[in-house]
Amino acid sequence: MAAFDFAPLIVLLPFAGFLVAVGAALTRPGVLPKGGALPGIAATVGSLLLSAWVALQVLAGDRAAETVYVWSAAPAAGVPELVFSLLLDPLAALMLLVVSLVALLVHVFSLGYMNDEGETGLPRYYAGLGLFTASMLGFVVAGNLLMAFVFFELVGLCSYLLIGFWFREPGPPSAAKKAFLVTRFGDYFFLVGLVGVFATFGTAAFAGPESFPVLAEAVLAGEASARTFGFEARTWFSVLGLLILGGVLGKSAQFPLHTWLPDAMEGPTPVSALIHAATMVAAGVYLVARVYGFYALLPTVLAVIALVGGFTALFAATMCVVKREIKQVLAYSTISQYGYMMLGLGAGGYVAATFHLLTHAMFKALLFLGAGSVIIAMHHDEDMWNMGGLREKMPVTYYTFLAGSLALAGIVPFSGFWSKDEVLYEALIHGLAGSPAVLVAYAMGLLAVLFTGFYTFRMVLLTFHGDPRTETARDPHGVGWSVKAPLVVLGVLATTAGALNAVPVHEVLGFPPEYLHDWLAHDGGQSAFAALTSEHYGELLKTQAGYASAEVSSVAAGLVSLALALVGAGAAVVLYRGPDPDPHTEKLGAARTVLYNNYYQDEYQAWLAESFVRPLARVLDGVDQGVVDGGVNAVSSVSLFSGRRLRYVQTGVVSNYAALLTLGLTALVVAAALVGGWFT
Amino acid sequence: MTTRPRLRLGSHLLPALAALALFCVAAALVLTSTFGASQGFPADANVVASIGRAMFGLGGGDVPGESFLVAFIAVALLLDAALDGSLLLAKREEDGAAVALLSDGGRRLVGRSGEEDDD
Amino acid sequence: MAVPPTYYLLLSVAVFCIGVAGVLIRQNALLFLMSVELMLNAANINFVYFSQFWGNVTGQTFSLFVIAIAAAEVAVGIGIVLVLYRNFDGVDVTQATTMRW
Amino acid sequence: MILAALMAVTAAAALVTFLVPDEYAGGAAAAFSALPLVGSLLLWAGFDGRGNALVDGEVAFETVSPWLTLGGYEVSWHVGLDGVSLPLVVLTAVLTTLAIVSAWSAIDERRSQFYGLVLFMETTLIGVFVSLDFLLWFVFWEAVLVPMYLLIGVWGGPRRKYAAIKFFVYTNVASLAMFIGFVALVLAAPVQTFDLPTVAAALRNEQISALLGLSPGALRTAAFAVMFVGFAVKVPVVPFHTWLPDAHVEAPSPVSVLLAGVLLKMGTYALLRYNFTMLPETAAALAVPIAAVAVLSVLYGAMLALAQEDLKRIVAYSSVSSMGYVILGLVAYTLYGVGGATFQMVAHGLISGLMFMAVGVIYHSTHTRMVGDMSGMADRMPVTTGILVAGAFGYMGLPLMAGFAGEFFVFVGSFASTTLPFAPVFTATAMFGIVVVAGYLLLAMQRTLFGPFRLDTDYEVQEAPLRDTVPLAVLLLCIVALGVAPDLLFGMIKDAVVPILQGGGL
Repeated sequence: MAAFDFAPLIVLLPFAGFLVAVGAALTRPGVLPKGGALPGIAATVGSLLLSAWVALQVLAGDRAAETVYVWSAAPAAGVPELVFSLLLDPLAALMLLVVSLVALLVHVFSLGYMNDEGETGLPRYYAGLGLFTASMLGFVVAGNLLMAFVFFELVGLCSYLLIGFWFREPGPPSAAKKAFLVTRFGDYFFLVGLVGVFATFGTAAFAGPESFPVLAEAVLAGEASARTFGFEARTWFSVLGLLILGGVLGKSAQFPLHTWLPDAMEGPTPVSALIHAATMVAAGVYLVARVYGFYALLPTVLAVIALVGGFTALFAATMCVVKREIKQVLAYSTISQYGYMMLGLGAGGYVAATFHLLTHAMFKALLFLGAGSVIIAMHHDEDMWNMGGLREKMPVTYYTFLAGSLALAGIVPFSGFWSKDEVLYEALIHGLAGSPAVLVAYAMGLLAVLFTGFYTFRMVLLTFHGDPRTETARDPHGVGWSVKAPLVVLGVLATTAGALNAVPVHEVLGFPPEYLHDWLAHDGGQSAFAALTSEHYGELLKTQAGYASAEVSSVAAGLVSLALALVGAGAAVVLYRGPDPDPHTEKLGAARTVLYNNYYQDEYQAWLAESFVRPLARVLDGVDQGVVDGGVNAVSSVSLFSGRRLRYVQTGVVSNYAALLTLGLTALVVAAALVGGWFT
Repeated sequence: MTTRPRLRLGSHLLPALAALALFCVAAALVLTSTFGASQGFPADANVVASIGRAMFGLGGGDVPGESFLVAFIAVALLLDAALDGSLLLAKREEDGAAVALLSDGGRRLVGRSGEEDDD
Repeated sequence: MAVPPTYYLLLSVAVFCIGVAGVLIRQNALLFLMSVELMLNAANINFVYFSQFWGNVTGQTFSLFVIAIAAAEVAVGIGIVLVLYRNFDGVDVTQATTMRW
Repeated sequence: MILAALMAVTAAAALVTFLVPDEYAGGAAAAFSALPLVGSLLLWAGFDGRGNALVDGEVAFETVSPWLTLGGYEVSWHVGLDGVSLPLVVLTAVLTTLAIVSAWSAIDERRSQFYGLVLFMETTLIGVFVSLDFLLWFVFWEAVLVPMYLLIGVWGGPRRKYAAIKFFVYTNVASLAMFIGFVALVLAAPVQTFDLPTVAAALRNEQISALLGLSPGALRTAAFAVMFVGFAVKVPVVPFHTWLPDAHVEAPSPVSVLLAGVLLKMGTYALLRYNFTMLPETAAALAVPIAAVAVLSVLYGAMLALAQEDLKRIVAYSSVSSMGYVILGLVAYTLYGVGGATFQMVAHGLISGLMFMAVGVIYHSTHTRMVGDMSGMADRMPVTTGILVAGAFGYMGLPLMAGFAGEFFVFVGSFASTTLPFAPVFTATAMFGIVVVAGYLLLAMQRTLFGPFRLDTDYEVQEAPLRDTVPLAVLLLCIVALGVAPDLLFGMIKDAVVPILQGGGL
């Protein structure tokens, strides 16, 4: 268990990096070389090595779920103890590797993107990155829902701080606010769900016999009882599941809470790569995968997840088609790809979704970093129509970017093809076997493949091909090794990661093995973790959610989606090749306007905030000042008014006082006499 | 101009009704009350000497009485204070010298009443 | 045959009420002082009579104190009248209403 | 005796401070206030109480000596600490010291009187939290108003007289109502004393007699209602909250710190001690309306904060909102609910103190608190901005800060409540406050702290001196420490709350 003993260090190392950078920010500038980047790099290297060690240990069959810190002890029996615990299983180990690897690469890339560009406030930047890395790793190893929520919120904070890094401009602070607020809206539901889980099960642990998915399963099987607040057990669990899903929709930018992600591109590009593509946005999907044992019990919630995912995949992909800025294309594409993961989870494809999570982290981080490289070259101009012909000037960026694009578009044999194909395949087989909602979601996902192919190659062609359309593009700024090295690493991974789980190939050749399936399927001989395996999830899906599988060849399904991707890509090549492509999307007319304005999603949300909530607040303020406080002042004015009138009794004339005294005395004597009976 | 008192009748006399009412009530009380027999002083008693002894707390007077020495001293001080106080009140604020009443010969009083006539 | 107590008391009440009436009717501060003297002396009548009634000199001694205090009161009262005259140009007590309201 | 000594030392410090010349008053007051601070920390270290002081607990540092007898009713000097009151005493001492340090910049006239009054108020506040006899407690409870009235009325802003009188009269009338309610209960109960543990035992376990034509049940309900209203003004609960924004806006920042940080807690502390400890059945019977006003306070306060343009009013209304959670936790009547409410008192005391202090620092530099008058302050005051942002996130309930711990405990407790009907609905509705609070704080921060630098007043803005930022940093550290390790205080709070609940619930 040696590696597991060091597991907390995976989280604490980047946190130490954060503390060092904060210290540097508070002391005089330049106290640390490279603005504090080096401690961060050292910490993420450490985290990556430890993660690898943990992964090896997991591979050897070890699992761990241990309490590391008691946050609030239980003083009496029957009261839940609130703890922080580690859960180290294959899923967590995989995600640890992904997060620490991308974090390391982004730290290195930042040397080129931030340091070489002469930014100020670098310690603040690296502090944010360090805190983010620590929080994200903490989220990944979280062993219960409370700890997951804690780090879920903390990554939101880091996202806020890093999006708003350039706080002196008006745009980034606004985008940061929006990002935090929209995800907070989702987190609200998550928090209600979390509190509800505590109230229902008395625990929020992910693993072990006392974990809430296991308890829920037992309750549904009639073997245990839980407090379901007067609802039928499955109904109540579905409510809880949907509430937790609210947080997922916010964090993973799913419809209708996706609007913050494109705005978040106001942040520095390495941040977009790390937070808004590869890791933080993945937190939502990861959370669903983490508690998949719970969701697999709830067919209604699964259908909702699948529909939301499929719809988001298509919906976001259509918007990518008309965007001008390279980062906007990538942002909507990220939303779309997370839609695929949600589709996969909702359709019962736990492994498929995890696989897509993994490959997407690689190729989308690659694409963002590639875009960052282009943006450096273009002197921070992001408009693709000002680019063109960068292929010759920056070959490393071009070829790695192309690899990422092929993966994104889903062209064989790049990694994205295998994972996206598997997601769609899972949706197809479960959809055909009597789950119409999943089938509809599948259809939307399939259609989105076409758009994905199109916008990906539109982006590649406009950026790198043709003739340079501006002076800047003719003479781009050079990029250094710190930019190229991460691109190469990610490029290799984006190209080859598909081999981890090449299902169609396996079906035909019986080779190579489905590594990822095997990785996630087994409990390593520890029955306490049997409830966290994909085998168990498959069982639950069959027995509890009623998912059956139709017999469809994965090769045929793969060919369909590949064909669609090629059609989309081909259309883009036809339209945008040549030295000076025309802006074809402008021919779409009104449709383009709608797409370019993101279906007016931002508008209605901004309307809700600006034209509904704030005026409502002002009206309430008026009511408060007028009615509530007015009531208070009215009470006081009654006494003031009556006092003002009554004071005229005090004439100031001595004779009047004397007369009153005399009359008063007389009256008193008479009264006393009458009561005392003196005159009888 | 010579003046003599005149009885002015009018509504300003109305407050006196209160005094009258008080008198009526008090008189009714007195008249309905019964008193015991008066004890009186002993025939040969030296009342004034007894008062003096009581006032200085010497005791031993012909007529019994209490000791009033402390009250006597207190009243003495009070008189003293009243005298000083009246002097202080009577002083003019500007020069600090005690001045007589109507030091301006009553001109201001006359002038003021003249103004009132104009109203 | 001694004079019955009722007579003394009626006299005292009458004197007191005349004093009260003076305070109520007149507006001249000096007449106020005189009326107050009447009231104090109404009390003195009672003191003196009841001293005799109980065969005890305390009442008589007290009436001496009352006279002394009346002197003090007049001294201060006249001082106030003086200030009243200075500030309000007259000794009419109904004029001095600056402190009301 | 040690508590009497603590209060005597504080009162003596107040007296001496009155006599110190103005130019040394700040330093002297800070040095003096370190005495009760160290004292309270020593009390914390030496705390050996168990259970609840009112319910058969072992009271720490207890002293009882007879004082006087009123119509056959014993009044005694009875002081002591348990797990509920000790955190509040520590909070008082910490906030007073920090408020005094933060006043070095903010107060520049009549300093010795100012600091003297602050120390005097600390004495009375400690008295409120340690007293275990009703009349003794009431003396301190009322005495708190006097220095606060003067601090607002003398050192306040342009409408200070209005605010001070409103504060004083409003809370004083409320105290009267509460006093009548409690005395009626004592008269009806089979006791001959104002000693709180005795009265509590009688009210919890024994029948009371009819009084003033009210049957025992009706008397309990009426007394509960009157006392609830009396304390609700202090908390404050909507609709009795309107004195708070006025008082905060007019009060100088260090006074706002104490007003929001400690004075509001008197109301919830008293609610816990009196209403919810002594009349649990009545509280359960009235749970729905109380929960309704709690939820109303949370959402209404938050919405009003959204409409404000004055930074201090924003924080003031958000205090109303945050205190609503405390009421919700109390009425839930579960371990996490009541304990969380108590923890939230401390957490909110620290966080709102930090926010008011930070707003005061900005005001001292800019001479305006209007959101519309400035932008981009982060450019000129990075350290202050950083702490303010951290504090704001604490206010929003960011995990691993004290606010989250308090709110989360309350939510867990109230969601699972068996006392409160429809507990999940009330809880979920109240929880929406965490979204609105994020909305108005983020909006205010975006407008004032970020963006291009602009200031509409003619002042040179630069980073605040260390003496202004150090208190902020200390508070922030306390907030984070309590957020990471809530059991530092929550342990003893839970221990003191369990007996109240008579073995019930989560």
